[in-house]
Amino acid sequence: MMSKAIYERFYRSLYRIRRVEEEIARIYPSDKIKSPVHLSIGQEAVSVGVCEALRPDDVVFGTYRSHAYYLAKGGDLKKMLAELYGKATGCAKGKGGSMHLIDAAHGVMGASAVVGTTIPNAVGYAYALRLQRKDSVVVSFFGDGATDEGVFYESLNFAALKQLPIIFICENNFYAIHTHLLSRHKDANLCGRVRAYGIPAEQIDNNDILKINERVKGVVDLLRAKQGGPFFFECLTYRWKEHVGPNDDFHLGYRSYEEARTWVEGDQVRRLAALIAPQSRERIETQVEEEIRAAIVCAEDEPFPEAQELLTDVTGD
Amino acid sequence: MMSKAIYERFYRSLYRIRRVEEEIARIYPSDKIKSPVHLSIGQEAVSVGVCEALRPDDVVFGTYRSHAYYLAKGGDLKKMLAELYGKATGCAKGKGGSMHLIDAAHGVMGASAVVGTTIPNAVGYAYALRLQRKDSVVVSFFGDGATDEGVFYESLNFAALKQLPIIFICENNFYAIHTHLLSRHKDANLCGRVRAYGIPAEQIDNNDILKINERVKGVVDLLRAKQGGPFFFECLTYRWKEHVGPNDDFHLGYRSYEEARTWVEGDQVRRLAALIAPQSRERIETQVEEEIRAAIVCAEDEPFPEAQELLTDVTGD
Amino acid sequence: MERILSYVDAIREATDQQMAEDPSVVVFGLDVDDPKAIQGTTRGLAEKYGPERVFGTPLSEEAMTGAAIGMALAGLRPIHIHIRMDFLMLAMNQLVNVAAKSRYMYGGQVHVPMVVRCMIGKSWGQGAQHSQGLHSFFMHVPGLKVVAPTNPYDAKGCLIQAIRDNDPVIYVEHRILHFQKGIVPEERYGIPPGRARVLEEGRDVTLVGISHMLTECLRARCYLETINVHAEVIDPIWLSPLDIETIVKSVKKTGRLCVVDNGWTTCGASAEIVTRVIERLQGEREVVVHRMGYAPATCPPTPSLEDLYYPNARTIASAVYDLVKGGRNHWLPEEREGLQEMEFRGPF
Amino acid sequence: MERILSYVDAIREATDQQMAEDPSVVVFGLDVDDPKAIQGTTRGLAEKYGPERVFGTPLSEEAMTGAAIGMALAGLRPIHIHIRMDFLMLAMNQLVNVAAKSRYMYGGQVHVPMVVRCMIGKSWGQGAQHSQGLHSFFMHVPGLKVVAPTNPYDAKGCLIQAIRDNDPVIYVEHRILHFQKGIVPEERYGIPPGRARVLEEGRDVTLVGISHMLTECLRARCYLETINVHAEVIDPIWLSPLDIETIVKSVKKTGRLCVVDNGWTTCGASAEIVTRVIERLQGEREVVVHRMGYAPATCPPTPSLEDLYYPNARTIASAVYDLVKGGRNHWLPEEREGLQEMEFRGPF
Ligand SMILES: Cc1ncc(C[n+]2csc(CCOP(=O)(O)OP(=O)(O)O)c2C)c(N)n1
Ligand SMILES: Cc1ncc(C[n+]2csc(CCOP(=O)(O)OP(=O)(O)O)c2C)c(N)n1
Ligand SMILES: [Mg+2]
Ligand SMILES: [Mg+2]
Repeated sequence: MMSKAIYERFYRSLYRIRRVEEEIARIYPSDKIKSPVHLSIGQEAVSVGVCEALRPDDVVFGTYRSHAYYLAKGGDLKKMLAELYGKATGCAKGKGGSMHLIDAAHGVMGASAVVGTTIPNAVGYAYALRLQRKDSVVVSFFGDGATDEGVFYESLNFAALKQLPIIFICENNFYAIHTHLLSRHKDANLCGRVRAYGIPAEQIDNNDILKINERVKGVVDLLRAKQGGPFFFECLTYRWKEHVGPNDDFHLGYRSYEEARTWVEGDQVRRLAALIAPQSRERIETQVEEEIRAAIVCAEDEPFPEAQELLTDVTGD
Repeated sequence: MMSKAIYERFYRSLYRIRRVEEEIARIYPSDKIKSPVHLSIGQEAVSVGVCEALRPDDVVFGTYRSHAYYLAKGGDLKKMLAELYGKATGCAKGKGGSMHLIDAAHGVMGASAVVGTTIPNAVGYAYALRLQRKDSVVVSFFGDGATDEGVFYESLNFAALKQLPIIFICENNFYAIHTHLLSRHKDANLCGRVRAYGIPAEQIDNNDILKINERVKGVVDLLRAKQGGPFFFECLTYRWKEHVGPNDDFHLGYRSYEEARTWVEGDQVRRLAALIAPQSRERIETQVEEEIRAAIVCAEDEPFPEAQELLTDVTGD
Repeated sequence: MERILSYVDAIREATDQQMAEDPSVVVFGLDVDDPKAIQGTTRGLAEKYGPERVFGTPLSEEAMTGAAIGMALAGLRPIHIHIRMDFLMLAMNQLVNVAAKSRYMYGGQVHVPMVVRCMIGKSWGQGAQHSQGLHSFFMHVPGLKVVAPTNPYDAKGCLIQAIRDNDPVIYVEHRILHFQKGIVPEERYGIPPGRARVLEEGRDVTLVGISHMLTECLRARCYLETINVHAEVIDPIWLSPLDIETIVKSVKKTGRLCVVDNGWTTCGASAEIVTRVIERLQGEREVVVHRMGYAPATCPPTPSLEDLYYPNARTIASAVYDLVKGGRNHWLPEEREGLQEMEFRGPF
Repeated sequence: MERILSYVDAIREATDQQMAEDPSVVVFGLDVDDPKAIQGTTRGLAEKYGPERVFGTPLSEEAMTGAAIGMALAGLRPIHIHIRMDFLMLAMNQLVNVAAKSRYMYGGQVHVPMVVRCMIGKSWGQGAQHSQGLHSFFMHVPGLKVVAPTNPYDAKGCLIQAIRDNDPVIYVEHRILHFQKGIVPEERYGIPPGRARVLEEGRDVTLVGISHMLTECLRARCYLETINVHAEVIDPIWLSPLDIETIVKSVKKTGRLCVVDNGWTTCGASAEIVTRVIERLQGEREVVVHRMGYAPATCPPTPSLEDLYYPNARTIASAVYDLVKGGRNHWLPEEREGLQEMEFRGPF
């Protein structure tokens, strides 16, 4: 059993991510965020469950659907919103945008708009950690779509060969944009594929944040103790919003609201809310709302990058 | 039980390939063949066993280690040798060289010097056959090295998804150049990896030409009858010569002659020779020797391509 | 009666007509059969021609490009679609090492009739990895053809031509050009490689615009007219093979060349065009040249930097002004309302 | 005492010295630890620094390039080796979309200090897929550095510089250059980017040679001397960033520029160098230019065509002769014995 304090931590993180993204969706039609936002609403439990099992010096790599794990791992909210607004104070000085959030100080090492590309980067990072005799671990987040790409398998192979301290987290929300996994793979057998590389693999099929956290924590402990190499989790989850943008998309017809219903009913934000005391909940929510409000004000007020930034950071000299 | 006639066919094909490559090795130090030759000596049984299960209108794709399957599938010997000599009458007019043998008329669709590259080409060809309602099948030959490349897995995935009429033949000779499979994969579990895609996979572990032929024939029949999709064979075999060039290389130390011994003892050329009558054998050998001698004379006598060929065949107009 | 279609519909029509006439044409790529249908360019095709000829694929750019080559070898005419040109980086091995080389390295025994449709993105925070115009890579490699139509008429004609062509063709679209409307005849027609088009005549300077930058060049021309500088605007259409004659002829007249690319300049299409013109005219006609393109940086998503990253009508006009007058004049025209929306609508 | 090393040993020494001094340097790639040790360039390193710092890899160019980036992000200085440049086509996504862009798209929060060693092949039937010089691709993309040392001295200095550099560096070798011998000091030294070297002075024409073609240019210079044409020969060394000033200064003197690349010309390094020189000198100095490179075809393995495919000392001399005299003179020097083996041996 987990303690109340932990539930409160989890709830704070879940609620914060949910509310940040709801605010992004609210602001979006104002065109102040000129960035293609890929919302994680509905999927937050994976990011929070995983990142709550990590230390600050552990490192995560991810995808353009980056808000949830960025925040869950401790990424700076102000810098994130400023980045979405394209401001000079953004985490990438406005040169990354929503799809390239980074917060190296908090172990968020980057995200890519090209599917699958950060997986080998994460593997290389894990190789370096091993060589440097550190006991940090790496988490590689990616969607089910990335499991179509060859580089995923090349990465698994190398990680297994070298027994690297890395955890692969596939957020399987069933779709790559509008195309179902079963239109892309003959069978939905991701864990089977991974096990064939000699990598233990486990499916967590219900978006259960507590289960995700517990299982990942167990594996992290093993990796830190240098017992065993990579591990793979397939976390089934569900994206409530459209692939990119702030809206619902059940009218498009590629998926039904029926399909979504069980996931919406199993919403982990609501679930955790019910596990903590009402006054704690109120306190958390008030604090988070305040933080978000302040961050939005900041993002709106801050300046755009100056012209000379155009040619800065291309190379180091 | 197979008929004597079939043993004779197999022996002719095996003996011919062996002798052609021995002749190449003999000629090589004369520098008349200015082409990096990758000999299949020791591995012929795979090519012959597979190709003898195919019809002329079936199609094979392969690698730079191309002599064996090119000849086994019916490729023109004269054009092959002329190609190695860089002559205008070569199968690619001297523009391909040893690594790019092709004989479209006999279903040899090409070879690549970049490992793994013809695998998706073969898959696409199989897709076309299905669309064109033909009952031909495609064979994709590749080495164990190609199973390291992501494109192999992408290709498996698509072939399985579309249930294409293709047979993947991995000639596992344990090494990619000088690096053993177990230095590249955590486990030697190629069949397991492939099965995870929903593709039936089978290892044939002793280079047995009769077994290879029988098993492939069975699968070809299924594919022609549109029963079942892709199939994967891992054929263990052994390269006797160095990776590229005409020499032995046991002195390099990356593998031992001990390791090779069982494979040399299980030589399928000798085995088949013993299965046919001495006078048939003599007849076959005489014919083959004559054919090879003539082809070499031809290759030596023929002209190099004219200067205007340099800019011909770049595009179609 | 002039028939007006959007660039998107022109592509759809070209595909539809070629599929109807030739059963060997197949269309595939990520999401070609999904509700968005690649901006509408593949709308209805799956229903009409069935899922064997029109299909979505896994995210496997390298293998699907390889498969396209295999299909082409087997007699099909595949059209493989990518919603961003950036993703072609995953397929370079198949494109550069196989597709481009097959005809030659097999001594003409085979050919590879395939079309690779790919889109350059711009604005709305596309940023580093969704905005690249990498056509110069494909121009560099013998054996590939490259086309970048800038209007609906050419979009249709070039696609038909590309599908009929027996070589691999990289067909470069631009997301902003998708919104263009223009005259598009109903019948099938091809726009053959190796013929550039002079869109506007002018005596003072030759402006060559590639992909979306052609539109900016046309707008720049309007700014320049107000100060009595007359630009001849040329659309190369096909980048490989490239019709350098038309450009040379123009520069022979104007003595000035400005090439504006939708990509980086270093080792880019603009370097190539400048060099070829110089090679042709040196010793014959004195010329001054200028090239423009993406800033030598990664594409920044923030609007304040993105505006500076791309050439636009006003910065082009300003550069041309310097080319004509000599020296640095710091002239920059005031933004003009009507020009923002200007579209070139033909007829041709 | 002059210390003579081969190009191969110069690379090995540079790697060894940097590994000894900096524990974050790691070396990997296919076959780096096998009996051939990448032509000897990695000989002994695995034994000396252990299998964690020097290791062979699976055949997974894309993932291993991605892994190199990840290592660099974590503070290592990876050297990733490919025995053919052609194989980089499998890693273009990581090189172009990730390595080149990381520093910028993360607003300077990270940098990617990695070296990609790759070799251009030639002769002995290397053919279509083992002979490409694709450095212009990497010159095109902001965020990458490119270097192509032509002699042992630079091979060592540029590799040391590349390893120390905080950006991704594409280090281009040529299999034939591996046989070169020359003076190589024992101490560690860097050859900084952005400084070309004038190897031979001359008043009549500026000859710029890239990679192995520099050697051919030096040979061509000897042929030209016999007819009293004096070529200034420049080695750009670093292609990105490119020291155009040194070339411009030379062309200002000679009025003639011939760039000979070890790659195709269209959108190639030769187009870029010609264009930059023209941009700089137009209106100031009349110049004539010429570029040479691979024939616009796929590389044929047969010697009769391969000879025509590459520029060589005699065809370069012939082209320069035309450049100097004007028109087409059909002069081609007789093959001279000693020149075949000529090596440039420094000192610098
Ligand atoms: C290599 C590549 N191919 C195609 C795309 C276009 N694309 C963007 S997101 C996406 C779907 C990815 O799905 P998944 O990995 O499941 O992640 P999700 O969006 O569901 O979180 C696709 C195909 C891309 N960005 N990169
Ligand atoms: C993509 C790629 N990487 C590396 C090489 C260099 N190389 C040439 S052959 C070879 C080994 C391939 O081994 P395998 O596939 O097992 O075939 P075999 O030579 O054993 O028949 C390698 C690594 C290559 N040609 N292509
Ligand atoms: Mg998904
Ligand atoms: Mg092998």
